[in-house]
Amino acid sequence: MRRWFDDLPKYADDSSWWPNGTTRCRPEVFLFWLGLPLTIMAYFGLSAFLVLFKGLNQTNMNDYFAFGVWIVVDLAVIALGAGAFFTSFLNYIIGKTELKPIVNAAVLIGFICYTGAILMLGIDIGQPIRGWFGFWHANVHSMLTEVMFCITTYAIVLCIELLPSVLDNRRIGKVPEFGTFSHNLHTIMIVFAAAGTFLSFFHQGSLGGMFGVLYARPFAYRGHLGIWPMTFFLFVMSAIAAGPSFTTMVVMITEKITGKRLTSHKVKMLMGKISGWLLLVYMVCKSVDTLYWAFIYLPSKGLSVGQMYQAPYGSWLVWAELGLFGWLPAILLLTPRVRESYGLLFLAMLLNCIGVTLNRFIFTIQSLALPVMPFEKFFSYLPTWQEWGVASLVLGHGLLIFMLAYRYLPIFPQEPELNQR
Amino acid sequence: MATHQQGKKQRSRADWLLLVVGLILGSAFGFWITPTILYAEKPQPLQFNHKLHMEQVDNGCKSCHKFREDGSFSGIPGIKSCKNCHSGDEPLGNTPAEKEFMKFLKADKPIPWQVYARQADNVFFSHAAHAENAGLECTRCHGKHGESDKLRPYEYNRLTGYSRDIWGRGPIGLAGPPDRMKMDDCAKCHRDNGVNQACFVCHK
Amino acid sequence: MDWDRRTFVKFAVGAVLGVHASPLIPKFMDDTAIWTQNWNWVPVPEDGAVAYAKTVNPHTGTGAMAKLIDGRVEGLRAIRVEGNPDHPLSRGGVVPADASALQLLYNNETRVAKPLLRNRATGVMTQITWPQALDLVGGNLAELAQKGQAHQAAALGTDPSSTTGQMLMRLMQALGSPNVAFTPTPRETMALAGLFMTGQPFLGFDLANANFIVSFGTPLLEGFGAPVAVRKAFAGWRGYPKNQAYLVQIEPRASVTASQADQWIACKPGSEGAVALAMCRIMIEEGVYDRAVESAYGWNDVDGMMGFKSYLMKSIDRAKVASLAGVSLPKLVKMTLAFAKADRAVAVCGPGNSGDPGRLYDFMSVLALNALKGNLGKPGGVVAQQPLPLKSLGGALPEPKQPPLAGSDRPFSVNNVHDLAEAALAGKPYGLKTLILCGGNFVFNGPQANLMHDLARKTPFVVAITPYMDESAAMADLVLPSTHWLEGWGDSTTSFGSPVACYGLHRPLVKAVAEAKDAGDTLLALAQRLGGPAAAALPYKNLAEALAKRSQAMGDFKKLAETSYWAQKRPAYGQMRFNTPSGRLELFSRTLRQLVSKGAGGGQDLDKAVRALGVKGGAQAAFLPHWEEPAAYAEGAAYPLIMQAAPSLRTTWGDEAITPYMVKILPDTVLANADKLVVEMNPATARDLHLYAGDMVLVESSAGSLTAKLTLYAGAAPGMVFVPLGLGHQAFGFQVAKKGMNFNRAVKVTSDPMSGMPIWELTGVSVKKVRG
Amino acid sequence: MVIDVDKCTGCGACSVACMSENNVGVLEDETEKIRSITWLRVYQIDNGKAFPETEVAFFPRPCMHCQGGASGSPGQAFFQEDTDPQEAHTPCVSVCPAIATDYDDATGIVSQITSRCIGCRYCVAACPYHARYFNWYDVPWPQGTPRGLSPFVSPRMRGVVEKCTFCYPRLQRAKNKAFLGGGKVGEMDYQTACTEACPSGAITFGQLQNPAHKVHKLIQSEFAFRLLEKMGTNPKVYYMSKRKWVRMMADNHLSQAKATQAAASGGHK
Repeated sequence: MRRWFDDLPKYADDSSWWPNGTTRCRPEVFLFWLGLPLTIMAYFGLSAFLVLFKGLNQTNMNDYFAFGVWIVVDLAVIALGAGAFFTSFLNYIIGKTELKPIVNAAVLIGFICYTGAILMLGIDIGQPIRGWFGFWHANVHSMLTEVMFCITTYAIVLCIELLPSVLDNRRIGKVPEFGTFSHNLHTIMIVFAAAGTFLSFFHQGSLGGMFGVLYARPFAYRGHLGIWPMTFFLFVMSAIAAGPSFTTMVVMITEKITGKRLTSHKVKMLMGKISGWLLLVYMVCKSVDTLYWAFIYLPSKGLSVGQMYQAPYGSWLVWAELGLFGWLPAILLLTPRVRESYGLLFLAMLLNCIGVTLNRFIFTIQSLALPVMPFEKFFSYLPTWQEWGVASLVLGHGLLIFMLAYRYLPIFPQEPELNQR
Repeated sequence: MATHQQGKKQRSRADWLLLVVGLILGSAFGFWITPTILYAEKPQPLQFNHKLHMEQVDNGCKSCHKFREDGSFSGIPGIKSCKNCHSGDEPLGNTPAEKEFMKFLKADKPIPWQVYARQADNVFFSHAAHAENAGLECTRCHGKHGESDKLRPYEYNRLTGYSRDIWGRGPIGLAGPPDRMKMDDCAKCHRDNGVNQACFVCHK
Repeated sequence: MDWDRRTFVKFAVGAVLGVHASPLIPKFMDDTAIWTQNWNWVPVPEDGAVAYAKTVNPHTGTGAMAKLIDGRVEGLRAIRVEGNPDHPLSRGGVVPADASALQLLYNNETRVAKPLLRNRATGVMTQITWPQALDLVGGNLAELAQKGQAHQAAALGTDPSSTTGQMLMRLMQALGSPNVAFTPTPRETMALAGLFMTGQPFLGFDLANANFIVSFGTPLLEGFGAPVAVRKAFAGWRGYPKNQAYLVQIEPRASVTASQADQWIACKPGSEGAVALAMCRIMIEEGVYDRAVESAYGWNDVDGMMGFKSYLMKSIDRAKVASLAGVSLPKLVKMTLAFAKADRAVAVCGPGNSGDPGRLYDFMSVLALNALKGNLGKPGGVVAQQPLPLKSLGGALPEPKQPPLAGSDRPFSVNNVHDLAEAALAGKPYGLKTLILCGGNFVFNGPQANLMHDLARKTPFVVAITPYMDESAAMADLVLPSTHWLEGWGDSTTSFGSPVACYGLHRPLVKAVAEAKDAGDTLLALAQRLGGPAAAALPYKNLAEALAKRSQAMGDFKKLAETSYWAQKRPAYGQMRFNTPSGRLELFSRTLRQLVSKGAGGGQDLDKAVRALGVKGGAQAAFLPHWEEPAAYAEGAAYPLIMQAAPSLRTTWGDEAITPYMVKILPDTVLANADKLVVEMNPATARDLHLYAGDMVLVESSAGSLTAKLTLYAGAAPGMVFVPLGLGHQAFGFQVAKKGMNFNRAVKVTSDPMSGMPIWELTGVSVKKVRG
Repeated sequence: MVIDVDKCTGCGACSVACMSENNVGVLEDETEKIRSITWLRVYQIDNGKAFPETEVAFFPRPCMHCQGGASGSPGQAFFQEDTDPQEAHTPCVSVCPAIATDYDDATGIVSQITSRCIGCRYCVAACPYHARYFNWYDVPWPQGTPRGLSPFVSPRMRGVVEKCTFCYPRLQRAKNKAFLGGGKVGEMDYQTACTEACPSGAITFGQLQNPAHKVHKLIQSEFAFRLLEKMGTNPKVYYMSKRKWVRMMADNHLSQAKATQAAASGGHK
């Protein structure tokens, strides 16, 4: 007698959807692991519901910390997602085709980061249903408007860039129209890569500009080059320095989890080298900027560097950001022997990514923590569980999308070749 | 590929016709839904004959829609204002609307008029600035309301709750006053006449 | 033509284009944009004709102007309370209590709308009608009167000089009860000091015209008399590039007054009077006093008793006083000389920081200092107010047969709620059966709140006449709703310290809540219900009529009501009239001596009698301005610290409750962590006690306690703890209730020597850390 | 606006008058000062000295209605002088993505239109005076209290930013009256609620640039100063005090940097 569940394995057999020449874990194992992102998403869902329904009083943000962990995470993931545009730029426009094996992964990670960031921003504002006023009644002078426009359009560009990978799925690709469409898309991808580069350059910069223009906030304010404050350029630089590292890191983590080789080490080393050089340039600029800020700008406002760093946001932050997570990874990444080692390369990239995250944290939280009026009190801020819940969205939906994409989409063109038995 | 192209050629004319049909239907649907579904009617508590009253008074609209001493505008007059003329216990005329009105008068109860030109709460509109300082006629924004012999039904937007007069009765809604009284119209007139357009000129 | 996918796509594209060609999309976008701006639960206040009506806030004495709006649908309502620029004293200014008065007026959750009867066992309140309510009170009182127990009914009010207060007195007296008592205020202390020394009960300080002001521990800028009037004077003292007047504040804490003063002399708590006397002696020694004072009665020794000068020379050594008060002697001398030299200098006494009525001998000392300065009756000095031209509500009534509960053991007494409560609770000479609380929220305001709480709990029948469901109403058996001052009639008389007499009248400006009645009208209705002598004593239709009768001399009542005030044009400058037995200024008070000697003989007896009245200095000092150590010093080692209030106009001053807006603007050095009262201590004192900022502490006196969070303030005198006033309500809605603790619950009230007035300026306390 | 710190007694009448004028609500817990909406907040400062030298003073702080762009303004930095007028503008206005706030050149007042505001709080971050407040909560209006609300100021909803408007609706009504009477809005016709309420007359309000107005003369005084002048925000609220320590407290000074740093770290054990 056949039992009702005997057929289940047949239905659950999704091997025909797997990318060509690859193997994936059994469906039940996959389903089991899907539980992890789904749990995170449930946590996110509960937090988001509370925040949307009861209001932002569910957070620990306040009139002094107008921005909190959400903006930090937003800025960080957008910086880390910069791998997408910069790798595409190098691959499609500069013609660094060596990077081809990792472009898809970069775009996917970018897509995850950007969609996550947009969703979080939607929850972060006090009037989510009016969020679109930024477009409807846009103020062209605001850096935030620029960010909103660029992020949204770039997210659309990312969707388009990601589309070929989806269409190249073994089953979907069999539909003739989709196949043709995908092919056509590939040929014009350079246009989107260019558009993406342009948009990204501006919003990465504008995110930095957001802080650099706050001229009444001495911690954040920076001098201008043209109409852009220095932070504009620093943010672009730090993002493109960290983006490739993050992309490569995610690939490396995936390799470790799946036990497969997904890209050749050469590609990773190249990514590391690119990261390293960019980071070096960034660190030089950032150091000059910091010195200028600390010894010329601040004193002109009657402030000293010492005042800028007060417990719990002490001066250890500078040393951490510039030294341990700045110069150190730059030097490491530029050392060929480090790049050759899988572990050390990973470590250097990790430091790099932590560095950029720390930078975003400092600009968001510490800029606000510093009281400008001498008689104001100094406050510190700790997020609530609801804030962590919403912030974990990127992790949850990132994992989910990445797991699905890895299982079904040909993200890693080198995979079949590298894993031949 | 070849068959596809062939098929396309064969059917192209009829197909394009359908596109036009779709266009017309879609557009008709849009034009139908915008006023019909979007707006609902509320009855006025009483009928009111502006024309008749205008014949009785000597200062036009301002006889009842007065400026107060502090420069503010009274808007729809309260029942106290009505008593200036309707002072006795007996109706002055013999319309059914007035009989209905006498009930409010006797009970000294405010008449719950639906206000056609009611703006959002955050709007500060200065009648003094427009009617006195700029010398605009009431009709510039309110049209020929003062010449009507009965109150038209009050229509309001189901989504926003505001009177239909704000967005205007024209199908496209681009007419400008007196058909429409949206912020864009205010801004346009201010722009055209070189009047300050800062937010706080008209918002509170 | 086949209806296949491609045709459908074309049709769909056409339809989509068609929809876009219609206004649907932009219209829908636009409407959505508008919809997102509508939050239906946000109130939309109705517009209407604006009108202003002048009135006077009886609780603060501020000349106010209610901004009224007459809406077409919602009718007349008040939307703001502003200052009345025409009012001669407050000239348009307000204090927070005025500006937020509407929050007490319009709050259905805290107002009493209908008479309520409370079941003592269950605490459940039920609505009853006014006739039922009046029957209940009337029946109760009538029964007592019938049984000859009328004296066992007592009534407490806030202001004996108001018309409602007068009515309360007449009603009780007509009923046969001697027990009417009022909130003790510095007006009484000042009246006594004035009577004893000058024969004038209504003395004021001409602050606006003074150019050198020495304030003895009285919070000039945190609540003194009519707070706005004082501030107006203060504003005149300031200027650029130099101040117009020199202000010296003598008190233990770096208060607002102390900080805004040109000089702050930090003294030990309770030593202010001694400093005043030291200044007198310095002036005499330096020869910089007005020689006219030498002709005062008691300048020299009289009848073999010490005169003022001898007393100073014998007991007030400048160095000793300086060290006792903890002030620098050279500074004190320098300041005194400047005071003596200034052309319009005045020394000011008044309520203490804790809001108590002040110590009689301190007031007398300050008056003596002013006399030495020679500023009595002069511009910028001490002036006598013209008595308000108010008529009596009726002829004299027979004195009740029973002695009053409080003060019968004193040669003169001011009937005050505290003494009455103490005596009634002790049952000496008898207990109470019925208690009428006419406003005042005594269960909260005390002065010793625990005591008033016990009184309300132990008295079998308690009636509260109040606009609010306050702490007193919550304990009453019967709650009778009265009007808020913006919706009812009432009056107020000259504030403490004012140089001119000023009468305030408030009238109904908006419709009263449901069935609320003016407190006066309730008393009249009660009198009618009782009939007989009560009705005869109060033959008025309503409060307005009584007010009209009383204020007859101030001109047309209707006009007066619209003007809202009557004020003496200018201070009475010129030689002050001394209505004393000697016809002169009396530095040795003959009046006082006569009053005391009435009960006792001379010599030994007198000394004994005086000591029985609490005067430690004995008969030699009792009739002179002199200084005695505050009782709080004698609390012993168990209560090593001294507690004083830190007053602020952001909390309250007087009997009205704190408002939500006032709670909102409290800094976190007053109220913190949602509901924690914050008390202040000097960092050095805290160190000695091993306490840190942020600790929860128990402040305990022999009369009660409170728990609070500790804050360290360098401006607080060592050895003291400073507590904010007016917090810790259990009533008045979620915006006010359960925030902080009531200062009056930790206060220990003592009797002022001689006058017997309750005083609570300083309380001996212990402070220890508790968990919390 | 000119505020005389030497006259201010910190009573809070201005703050309360402001709230009642502008329909500000009261939450159950208002001790959380960093979320408590007080358009005009009265800051207490002290001279930091020990007993008995301690002295306190008050800085009532409305919105400064910064104009920006004056001397000492942003672009003195690094590469070039900032020429973009938008950059040299009110700190909060230029950052708003939805034009919910603007700077009126005619009056110099910085507006805030709450129904346009999307609640991104970028302006809150931009303001060094903490004059901008976000509605973290729905305002609870206990039953009956809306009767006391003013129709001249629209009550706000949750999730938007609000701030002091220099009682702009009062100017609107003053203008109304002037239009009808044919006159002009005089100095005393337009006064803010806080100015009127202040019992010691510490606040003076008028047009800074109008020589006939009192404020014009007051700001010429050597005792007049502004908060954070070095930041280049160019605020329209001036303060006055004869006391040097009060004037020093209004801005950051390198000489004091060490002391405040020590105090701050001391206060955060």
